[in-house]
Amino acid sequence: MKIERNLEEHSLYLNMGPQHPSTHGVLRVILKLDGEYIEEAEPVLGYIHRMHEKMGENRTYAQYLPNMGRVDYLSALSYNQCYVGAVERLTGIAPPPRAEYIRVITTELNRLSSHLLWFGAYVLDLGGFTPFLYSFDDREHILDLLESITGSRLTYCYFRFGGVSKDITDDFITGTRAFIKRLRMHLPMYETLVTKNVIFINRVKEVGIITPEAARRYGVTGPALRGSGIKYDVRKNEPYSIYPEVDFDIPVQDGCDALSRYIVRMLEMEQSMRIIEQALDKLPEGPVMAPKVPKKVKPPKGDCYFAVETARGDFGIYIVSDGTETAYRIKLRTPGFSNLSIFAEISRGTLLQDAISTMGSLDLVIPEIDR
Amino acid sequence: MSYFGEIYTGAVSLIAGLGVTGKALFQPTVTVQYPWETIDITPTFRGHIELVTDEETGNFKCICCGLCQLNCPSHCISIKSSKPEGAKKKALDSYMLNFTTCSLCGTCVEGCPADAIKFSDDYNLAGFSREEFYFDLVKRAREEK
Amino acid sequence: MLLSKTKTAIESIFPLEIKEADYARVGYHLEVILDAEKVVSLAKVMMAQGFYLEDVTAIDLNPDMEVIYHYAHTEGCCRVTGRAYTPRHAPEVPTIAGIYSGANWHERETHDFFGITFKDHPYLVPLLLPEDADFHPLVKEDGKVKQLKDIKRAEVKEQAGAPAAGEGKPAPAGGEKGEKA
Amino acid sequence: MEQITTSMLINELPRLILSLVLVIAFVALNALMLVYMERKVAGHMQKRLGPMVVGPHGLLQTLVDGIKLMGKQIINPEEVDLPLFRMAPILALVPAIAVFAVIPFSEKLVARDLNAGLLVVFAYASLSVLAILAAGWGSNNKYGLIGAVRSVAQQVAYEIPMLVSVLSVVLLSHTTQLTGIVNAQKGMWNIVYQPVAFLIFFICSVAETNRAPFDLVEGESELTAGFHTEYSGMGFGVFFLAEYASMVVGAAIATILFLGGWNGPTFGIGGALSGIFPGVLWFLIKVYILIFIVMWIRWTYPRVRFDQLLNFSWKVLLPFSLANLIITAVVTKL
Repeated sequence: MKIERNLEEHSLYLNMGPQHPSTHGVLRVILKLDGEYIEEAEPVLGYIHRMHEKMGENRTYAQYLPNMGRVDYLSALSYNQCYVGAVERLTGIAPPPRAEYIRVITTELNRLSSHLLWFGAYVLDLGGFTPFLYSFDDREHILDLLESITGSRLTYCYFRFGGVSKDITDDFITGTRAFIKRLRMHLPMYETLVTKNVIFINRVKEVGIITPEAARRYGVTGPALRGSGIKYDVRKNEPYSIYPEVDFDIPVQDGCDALSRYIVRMLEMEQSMRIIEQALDKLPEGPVMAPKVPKKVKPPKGDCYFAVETARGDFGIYIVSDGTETAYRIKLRTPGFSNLSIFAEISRGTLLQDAISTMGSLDLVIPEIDR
Repeated sequence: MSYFGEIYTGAVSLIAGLGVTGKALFQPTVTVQYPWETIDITPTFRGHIELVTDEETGNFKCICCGLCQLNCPSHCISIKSSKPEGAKKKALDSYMLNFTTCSLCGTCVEGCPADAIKFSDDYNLAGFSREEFYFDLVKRAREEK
Repeated sequence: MLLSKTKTAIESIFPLEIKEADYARVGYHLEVILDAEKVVSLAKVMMAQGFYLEDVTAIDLNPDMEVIYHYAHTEGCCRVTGRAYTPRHAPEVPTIAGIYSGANWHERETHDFFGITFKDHPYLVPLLLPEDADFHPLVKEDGKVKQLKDIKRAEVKEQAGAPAAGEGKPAPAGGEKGEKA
Repeated sequence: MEQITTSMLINELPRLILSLVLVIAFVALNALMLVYMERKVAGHMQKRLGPMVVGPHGLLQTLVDGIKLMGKQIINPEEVDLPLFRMAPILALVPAIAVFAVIPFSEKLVARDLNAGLLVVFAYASLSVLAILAAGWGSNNKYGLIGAVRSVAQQVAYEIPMLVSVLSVVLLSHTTQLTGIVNAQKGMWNIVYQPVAFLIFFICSVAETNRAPFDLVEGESELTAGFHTEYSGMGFGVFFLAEYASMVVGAAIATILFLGGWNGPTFGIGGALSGIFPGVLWFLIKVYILIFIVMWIRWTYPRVRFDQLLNFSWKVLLPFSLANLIITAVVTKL
């Protein structure tokens, strides 16, 4: 793991980050290069570490909710969902069905926005500037939609124990349907511009190979795992919320390379749109908050684990309650942490430019890794 | 694939890509020239908080219960109130919001039993020093009047 | 099926330590409570059964810290939680980084937060904290640290009351319809 | 060879100075315009507007940017090789300007009509790699160094197919004098006879000017800014100027070699159009269309990988250009 510096060798030590265009935030990677080939890579974390787990021990359950939007700012609603799910499991509060539907609709919209941003940023990493702005143009519509419901554009704090804070409006529903129509029209354009582009394919094909065996050793999840041919998605394997009631597929590619991970995410966008459409069709009437939610949530003693599928993989929260208003211990199992830990192994022996496309294909969000 | 086939498909994909951007060149732009043009803020926008005044009496609706202060995860609200002699209710002396640590979560507004605070739609916030973001909401509300 | 297969596999090595948990309430199926030395053999069993490591973490308790290993499977729904105890004043657990490469970082993180030494860890230096950090943020202050019984569900009563007592309660995870399936 | 005499020098001096001033003015003006054009093209391709604030439609934006760059402090980082570090930007700009000495804008508008003009162009063009190497090595920066080393390999790889493709044009027109080559295209432009050579030349000239998708020398996503990472203020500005100047050179040479230079379209229905504009304007129109295509390409594609860049040159461009040369040679001899 550690790079030992040996001045006798003819190796070049390159410090990539913490301020670097392709490390998406403040990740630092120490690279040992032989020419442009990477001999060793050592990611150095912690530049944006905020000790979210300690905050969980000092805040009441309700006060900790806003933190969830900040752990992974790109799929904040998945984190909201995981946290309220864990507390609900611990306390036994049951949200009404309409609230569950709204949760899934908004979370999937959030997943779409996360994947769109990743798509743009990934092509930007590979040097293509224009697709970035096209995907941002589309993403902006999702942000507008979610803003009209949640009141914020990025760090949503929308779910509550036992429901959601606000009912969705008819404008939101028509807006969402219109957006899905629009995105369906735009996805083929992305395909022409990027997916089929020969330069792009050459940059990502057979780059950053994650074998299924290595993926399991490192605990890689999410699209990165599904790009290695393993059909694992918490939404299917361990269904929560209303996912069993909607019909969707888990896209899997078995190339194990960056291209497979790319294609998995592009296909997932279509599946997210399917989920949203079905949920909108089936959306039941009724309240959006459970009737008897105590003002002060005070779960009984005990522990519980709750996992959801975020845009980047399997996110789990482990809460240990001592029967008071604050949790005794909150552990956040973030997908990016495990996904990044494999980077040192898969980038060994590749070119510097391959390391960039490998890192981009893992879809890293540094605040979520550093927590 | 054969050598020539690869070159051919590659060239076709490149030309198709040029087609996409070339088409975009003649499509309308989506830029909003910000300081001169603005877009409407959604009614649900969560800006910093403001005090609500009762339309009938013209007083603040705040009952000085201190729940917002208690609920705030970042401890950015501090209220001072006093009970003037003879009055039935407590009166608000100052309502300080330390906007530098506020995360705009809205816990205060949700927890308010008297609906006495609301979100403003002010998104043009800029200042030269930290102190400019220690808002005295009582003063702000009076100035607005 | 996956569950029973896993259970048999773990039982063959840890017949006394394994316990079945109520998934709908706690979110995992099996719980294995071990001596600190045995975490490696549990990791070996889990690796052989095709599990992946979710995370390694700990809880600060008096007198023994609890080290927790979460395992999950990719081919179905089966979560296993391993628990090991190590004295609070000198916490030490063998590393499983040799079996699960991903544990390397998780153990470094746990070392950062709790000061737990992972024996034979290849590179146990701060990961998330600064390199010269000499504090462990998640170690509780003396007055705040609790004992194991303070955070455990009151299970004795429930077991005495048989399943009827459990069902009589307002369905704990009623909202999570999927989990019943 | 004529004997150079003092009287000749005195006669030539005003002309030389005039040419120099005009060329430098042209290069500077072009850079201002092209940067503006680049930003507008990029903006509209990305559904944006580009610069809009300074001047009508942001016309004066690049001028203001230039003034800003000049006002910036020039920083010499510690432990740079100072002579090399400071010389590199000038070394990049000078050859790009010097090339204009032989480029004919029209039949008469040429500073020096050498009979080996084509050779001079390539001699100067290959100097640019030296500047990049000096900048990368001199700035004592690892990103810069990697960028510089990439640049050398890239230039070597792309110069050969470029020269080979140009040779087939020389075979057609029997001269290396640039005006001669243009005059040989009076009837029909070379692009019609040599489409493959044109394509190869065009790709190579994009690669030679280090423009995307071949901008590995600066490749900002892995090398932050490559060879000019450490440059500030006008040091960076001069590199920028040189890049746009060599872009014009590349387009101008392509126009001269393949698109009939200052000749209007004399074939087909285009024949009627030929007289509308003077030769200079025809020349500039063609140059700017080519530059627009270069920009269009830049804002469409991702960056190629380094080994693939070299493979593309050695395995595709070189064989094709050689085959093209042989076929041309055989056909012209028939």
